[in-house]
Amino acid sequence: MKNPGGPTDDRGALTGEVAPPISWQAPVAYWVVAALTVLVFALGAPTGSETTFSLATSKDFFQLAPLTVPAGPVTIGLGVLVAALAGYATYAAVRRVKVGVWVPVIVGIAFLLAFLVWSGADKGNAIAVPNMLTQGLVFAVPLAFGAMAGLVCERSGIINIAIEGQLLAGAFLAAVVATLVSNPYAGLLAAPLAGAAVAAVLAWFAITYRVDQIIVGVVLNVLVTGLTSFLFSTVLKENSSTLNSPPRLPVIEIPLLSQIPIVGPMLFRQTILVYILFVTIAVLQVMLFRSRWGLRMRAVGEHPKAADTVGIKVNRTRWRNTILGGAIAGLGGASFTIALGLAFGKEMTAGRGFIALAAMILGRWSPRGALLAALLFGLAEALRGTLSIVGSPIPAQFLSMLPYLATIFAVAGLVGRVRAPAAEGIPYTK
Amino acid sequence: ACGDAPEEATGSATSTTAAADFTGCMVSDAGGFDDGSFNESSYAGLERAVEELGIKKAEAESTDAGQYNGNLDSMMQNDCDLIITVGFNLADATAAAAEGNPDQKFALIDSTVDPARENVKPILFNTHEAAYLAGYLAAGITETGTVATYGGFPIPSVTIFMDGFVDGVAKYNEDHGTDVKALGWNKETQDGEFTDTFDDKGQGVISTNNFIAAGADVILPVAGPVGEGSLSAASQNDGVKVIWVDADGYDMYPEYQDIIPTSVLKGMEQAVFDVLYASTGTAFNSDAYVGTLANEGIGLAEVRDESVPEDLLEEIDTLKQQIVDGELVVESPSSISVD
Amino acid sequence: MKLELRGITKIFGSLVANDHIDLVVEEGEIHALLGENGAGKSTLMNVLYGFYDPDDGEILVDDVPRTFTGPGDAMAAGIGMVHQHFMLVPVFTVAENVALGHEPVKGGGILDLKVARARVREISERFGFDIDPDALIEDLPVGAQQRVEIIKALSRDAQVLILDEPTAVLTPQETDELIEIMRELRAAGTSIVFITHKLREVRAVADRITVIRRGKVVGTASPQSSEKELASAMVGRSVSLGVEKAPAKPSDVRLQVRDLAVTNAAGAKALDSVSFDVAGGEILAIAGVQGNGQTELAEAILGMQPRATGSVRLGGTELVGRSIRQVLDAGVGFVPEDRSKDGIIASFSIEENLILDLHDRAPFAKGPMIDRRVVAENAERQIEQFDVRARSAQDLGSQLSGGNQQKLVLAREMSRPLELFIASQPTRGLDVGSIEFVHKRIVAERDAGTAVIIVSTELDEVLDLADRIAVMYRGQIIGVVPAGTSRDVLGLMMAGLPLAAAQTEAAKHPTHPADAGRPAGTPEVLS
Amino acid sequence: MTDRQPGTSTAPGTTKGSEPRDPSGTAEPNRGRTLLRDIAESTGAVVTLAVLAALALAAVLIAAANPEVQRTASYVFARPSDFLTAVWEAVWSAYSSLFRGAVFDPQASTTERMFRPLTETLTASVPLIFAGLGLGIGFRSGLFNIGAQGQVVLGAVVSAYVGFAFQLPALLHVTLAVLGGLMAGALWAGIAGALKARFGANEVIVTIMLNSIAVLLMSYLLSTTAFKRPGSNNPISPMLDESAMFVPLLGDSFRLHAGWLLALAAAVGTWWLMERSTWGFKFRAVGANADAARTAGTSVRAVYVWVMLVAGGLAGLGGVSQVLGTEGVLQEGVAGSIGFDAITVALLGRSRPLGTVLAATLFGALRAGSPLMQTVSGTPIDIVLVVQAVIVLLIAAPPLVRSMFRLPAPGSGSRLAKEVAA
Ligand SMILES: Nc1ncnc2c1ncn2[C@@H]1O[C@H](COP(=O)(O)OP(=O)(O)OP(=O)(O)O)[C@@H](O)[C@H]1O
Ligand SMILES: Nc1ncnc2c1ncn2[C@@H]1O[C@H](COP(=O)(O)OP(=O)(O)OP(=O)(O)O)[C@@H](O)[C@H]1O
Ligand SMILES: [Mg+2]
Ligand SMILES: [Mg+2]
Repeated sequence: MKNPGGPTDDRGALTGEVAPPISWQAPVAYWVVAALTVLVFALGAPTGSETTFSLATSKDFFQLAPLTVPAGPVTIGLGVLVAALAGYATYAAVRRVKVGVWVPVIVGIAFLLAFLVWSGADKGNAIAVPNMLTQGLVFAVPLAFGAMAGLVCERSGIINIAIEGQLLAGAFLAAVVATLVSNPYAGLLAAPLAGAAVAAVLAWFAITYRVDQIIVGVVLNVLVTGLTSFLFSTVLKENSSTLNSPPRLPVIEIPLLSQIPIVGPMLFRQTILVYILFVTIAVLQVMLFRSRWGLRMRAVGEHPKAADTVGIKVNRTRWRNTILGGAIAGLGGASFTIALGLAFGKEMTAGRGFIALAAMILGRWSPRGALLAALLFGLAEALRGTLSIVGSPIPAQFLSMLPYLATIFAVAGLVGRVRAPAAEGIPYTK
Repeated sequence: ACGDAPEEATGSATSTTAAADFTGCMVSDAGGFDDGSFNESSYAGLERAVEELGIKKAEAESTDAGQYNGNLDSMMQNDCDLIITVGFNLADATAAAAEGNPDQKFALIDSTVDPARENVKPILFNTHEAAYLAGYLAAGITETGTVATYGGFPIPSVTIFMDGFVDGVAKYNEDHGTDVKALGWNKETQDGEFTDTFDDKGQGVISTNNFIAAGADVILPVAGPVGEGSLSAASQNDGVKVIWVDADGYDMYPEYQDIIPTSVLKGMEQAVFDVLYASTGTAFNSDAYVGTLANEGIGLAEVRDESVPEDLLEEIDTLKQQIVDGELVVESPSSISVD
Repeated sequence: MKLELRGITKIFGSLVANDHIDLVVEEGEIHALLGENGAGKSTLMNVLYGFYDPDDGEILVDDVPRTFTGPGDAMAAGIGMVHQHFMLVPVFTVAENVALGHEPVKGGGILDLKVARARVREISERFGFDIDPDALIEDLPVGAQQRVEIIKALSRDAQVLILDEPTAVLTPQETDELIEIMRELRAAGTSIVFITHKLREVRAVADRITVIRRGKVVGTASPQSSEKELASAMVGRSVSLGVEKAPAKPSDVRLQVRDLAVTNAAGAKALDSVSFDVAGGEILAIAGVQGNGQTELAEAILGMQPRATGSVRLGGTELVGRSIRQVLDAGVGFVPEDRSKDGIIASFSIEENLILDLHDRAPFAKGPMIDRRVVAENAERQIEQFDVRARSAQDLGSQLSGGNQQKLVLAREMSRPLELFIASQPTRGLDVGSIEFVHKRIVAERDAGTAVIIVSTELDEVLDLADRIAVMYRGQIIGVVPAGTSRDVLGLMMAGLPLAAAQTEAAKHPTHPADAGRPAGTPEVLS
Repeated sequence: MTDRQPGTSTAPGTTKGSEPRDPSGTAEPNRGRTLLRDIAESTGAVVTLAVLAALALAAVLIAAANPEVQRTASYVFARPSDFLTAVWEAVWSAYSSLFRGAVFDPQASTTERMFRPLTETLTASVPLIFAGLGLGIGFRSGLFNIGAQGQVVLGAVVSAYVGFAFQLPALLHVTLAVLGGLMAGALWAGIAGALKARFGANEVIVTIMLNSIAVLLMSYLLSTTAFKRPGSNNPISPMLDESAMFVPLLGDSFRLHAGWLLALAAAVGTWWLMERSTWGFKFRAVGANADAARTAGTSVRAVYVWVMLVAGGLAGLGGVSQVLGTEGVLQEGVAGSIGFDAITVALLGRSRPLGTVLAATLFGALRAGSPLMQTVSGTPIDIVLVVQAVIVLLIAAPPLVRSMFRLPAPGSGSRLAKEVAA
């Protein structure tokens, strides 16, 4: 059995010396980053200029003093650091040793810092680091929920293009129910129902009637957009105070943890929705790979016939997981409305369902990976905002491209080939 | 679904004036009629005319730019007396339709047609003048010495607010020797902070939080419903205020009244109503309607915030008078001059 | 447990795959099912296993009628099945695959993989399999995957065990081991339904034989019947079992392989300094246990292995470093080992499958345009010549039975003048009639002067076809022997003994010719 | 050698799980019955019924959304006739105006205007045909390209620039503008193809990202003096030169332009490419089973790049036809949601050229008819979206339609075969 990209045969390994092929992709990517850091940022920073970072929010207990650094030397230092890591990666590649995940992480952070130092040089505005992280997370939350929804469905073999519609439906119902009951937590219960309802339609068409899953997904997005917009214009608009003024989910501060400098506010001064997200991801990560539920679901997504022959009801499993996925996306929809105390608005998800889909793929269909991908996107977005406020020399439209470019770079340079669940998109029939 | 049936209507209650035969029509741009912004305000003008003048109406909502021609076309099929097109995006489509149908009357909001046509009435607003006053007010009430503005997309009907706003802040600094910073817009390079959406309110929250983290405490969002994100974010941070745009935010958002010191009004509803009213008679002409501070087509909403100092309000009144009198000229590359 | 099928009928579209089939499997009996490719054996077993709903008929377990709504019910009733096409999830480990469906769990639904691993180890040990419970299925050679399938079935303590062509990919030794296991199970009271195309195995182990042809039971046969009798019962005509071929008339050396080495993606040397020659008009068979570098060798010659070093010269042209296209153009015909993955495109018509590698050249292409008339004519000719059984040339590849798919690939690869013909496992899974045909074609190709390389794990096939035999072991050729070499010597060489040592060893333990194919010292099972 | 289907690449729209064909030579019990059966089994019947069912379902929504219906519903038991009349009025006026807007308007003042709706439908279908054809090629080649939107945008940008920035003789001008847009779309898509070929970067991610980047790029360009109309700060380009525009096919009172013929030609060309050419053979082979294609000597990587170039070029033409055919200027939103609608169009058309043309025409009709439906019957535009979605869903779900109308499944000779077997 041939197996592109994997070892063909473990018996062969007994003879012959080990000589894995050299993979140049990552080292080259690092060298490019190093060159950019030095050429653009270090040489581009005005001589003698300084950059200020503020490291605490007004609500922090430890008021870390703002940090002011000389732009030139720091960017050069960061450039050298990246170059050193690139050198290390090259060496490791030649020696055919695997480098740890810390290398790309440090390269990424160094590049980001250099970018920030360069952009903030002599601008007079401090770069608010904790805020940047927090806003990055705000942006990432619906993406992460959406990506979880996508992977629960796709791991069981159903392509969920309707994440966008599920988010939107969740946002809608969360807002309306929270307003009606005057309790944000009621909205939190309603949101998953809306997402699950959309998913049920997906499952009904895709599983029961074997319609092309991508068509159903794309069309469901249109359907939900149409329905929610229609209800918005005809019903919500005129009765906004009784139907569409949702109360806000309170921010729950975890006592000590939220005081951790810099990352504390991002992780531990959040609404319950964010904590639910963390729990969801952790539970999914474990359950997907370690539990009976996860094993069966992955079997159904990889080789449904094999699952069927051991007595697993393929379509029933798919139904359940598709609905679960929809519910998770619906919950993510709540982050658009009740988590921010915002009324529902037409098309307010603005395409984030599709970015969630990309995050899921970038994260290789794993909860942890998808979270990282969502955070990458969120942070790139937050970086964009921060830079634009600090006053970057780059035109707004190019700054806005930042998250998209970062994602392309990540998928081409670092992730490479990804493998989708083998049976996804294929209706199961005996 | 149960209840008593109403009596059969015996005579119709329609008005017997000439207006009854008049059909006012409107085509929105891609934002649609409930964009919480200028399409919506314009549509309110049409609805008011239906109610108060008894005219008939027809409308076509566009969902994307490719529909403008088609929508105008279907209006033409519909025997409209006046077709109001909303937004500069419809300018070319309106011009083309006007050329092909010289007997059909049009009114075009936020843009002129080039060349001007007998049957097209531009409806324009010197919004930057009102935004200028808002900028001045913002600079006067900031505690942190930093104010901010952001837009939905970099288009003139948005950036005209931002131009006026930062100029108003500069004027305040000039008059008072202060150094209030205005974040989010650089008038020289015409570059600044945009959410790239009029829909995703979460982006408004994020942008506003970024501004607050950078020290701003008065925010002017020019992004339709996305501005609600600013209200939400500001309400979570003590002392942060939001200046609303287009309509009076104080009336629209009762729950946020204490953080909305004022709004930059762009009187589209009134303008549309006035133009329709004039057209039901014989008073249609192709002269541009220009909303200014002088004719109150634009303006600053009543300041109900007790904390705004009296003398600041007086200064603003003076400035307003100077602008009305032409002593002070506020400029924006996005304003449209009609001569 | 006694099992009875009465009047089972299964219809696919317009095709009656099983037509009122009656079958009784007594407790503790090994019941062999014989039939051509597409006769309906697998279908019948899938009905029995609850995987297909029969359109008619009933299943009785210990004389009680039962209806199975799915394999779950069948398993609950004590029926286990080893599927012809492995039902294994490639990205799962062995333990996970074996556990799937009846997973041992700890609290909270968390898998108890320790228990699962132990279960795999226990069964492996009991039956002498060498299977690492933590290996990923996709990394395992097919033979090992087959063993995993067997472990999976055994781990559920089935009282009726269905084995659908379990020996198709096993080595002779492994086959012997499996047959021994079947005997043990029979002794313990398990009933077994055994499907195979290898008549020797049937004769060795079956208690009763039922023959199916075109969906109907055409009769029973006695295990004492000769292979020839069984073959003609199956096919409905007389079949010649051996290959009749004239002695080879080798011409000059056509293919020269020198120091060919391949490093696989994991960095291991899958092929290690292999050198040999093949002359025109000669068949060189590469024998060896699956996974000893044969696949890599064939692929390296074709240019499919990116990390190949050394030299492959075909009539003076160097092939290493060339693209697959260039190698094909140099006159190489290639029959891949995994036909459904590499050989045919399931959703393409027969017509199109016949020009996969020729579509962009004359006579099929005129400039950028494919000449459909020529394509159709070609299809008619090939279908006729290679006896591809199909309704029309427009049938999709997926609508063909495995044997016909194989013929399709052979037809395509032999349809142009060749310098070198390489076929991997050319008859895997085929019925005797098809094998007869395929072998004839390969010999004909040789007689036309082409250099032929046959890679096969099937000793019978190697012995039938080869003019010379190269034995591979752990990425190397440990010896090249002449055609007449005994099965014993070959078997020993396949286990890693060099020629001389194998010859002395074989001489010490002479075995009956019918049992050949396994190293001396293993238990005699085929008596 | 697991039982994995060859070509597990999940190319949508390819013949996945193709149903076994009904062989000839089955018994022929009764001619009349067979004929009826054939009709009932045909795709045409299913599509017709799907549209009818969708219209019926949508009618419910239209009625429910109608204020008059809502009003009369409050006393439906007291006087049901009012309610029924209101429902009838709402549905009738919606659908009659949809028809008047999309096909033929008997109430129009002139004959020309009576036929104009049909031409509007065709006009609206043009960019969808182009982009749908491109996507279809990708789908059949195993590439799930969501990036038509970005390619449409780039095509529009470049063709518009050629159109307004140069003064050239008519035929040359329009040719250059078309080629420019085609190449821009091709190269934009080519990025995704090259990244996939070189790094294995998943094309779904890359094309989603490239869509957003394209829109931002256009926004940036429209803020530069090179693209802005002189004397205006609006992000609108100058009007295109008349010489760069597609000529109207039916005179100036109709908008139908030469781009429609070009689109039909592209459909024929695509059909030829995919079904008759050696390139298309390679494309389809890679889409259906990349391993087998590789073994047969096809360079899979090169195919990825070429497929994206061709698909992008076609999508680019979608942008071109929008700019040179109807709009005449470049402005934000000129691409509308063509690239996204085209995904549905391509999938609905089963990635085949004829299917794509038909699906695009259906979408064109809905698009052309919806303004009048909105205007005359007051049906909110959002309901039009819903109606569209329902129609597509039902067309895409023949088994559902069959079970709704209790039609036999195609090739389900099973009952027949049973009779034979018995
Ligand atoms: N899923 C299916 N759909 C349609 N037809 C099928 C299906 N499965 C089997 N058939 C038909 O039933 C016939 C019998 O197939 P089956 O797999 O039972 O043959 P077999 O006897 O197992 O052959 P082999 O020896 O090659 O394994 C086939 O020729 C095929 O035409
Ligand atoms: N979609 C289909 N339409 C018609 N027949 C099909 C279809 N799919 C599978 N078959 C038939 O199902 C049968 C069973 O498939 P399978 O792959 O088991 O073939 P097989 O004959 O057993 O092959 P092999 O000899 O390689 O084991 C095949 O004979 C094939 O003809
Ligand atoms: Mg078989
Ligand atoms: Mg079989």
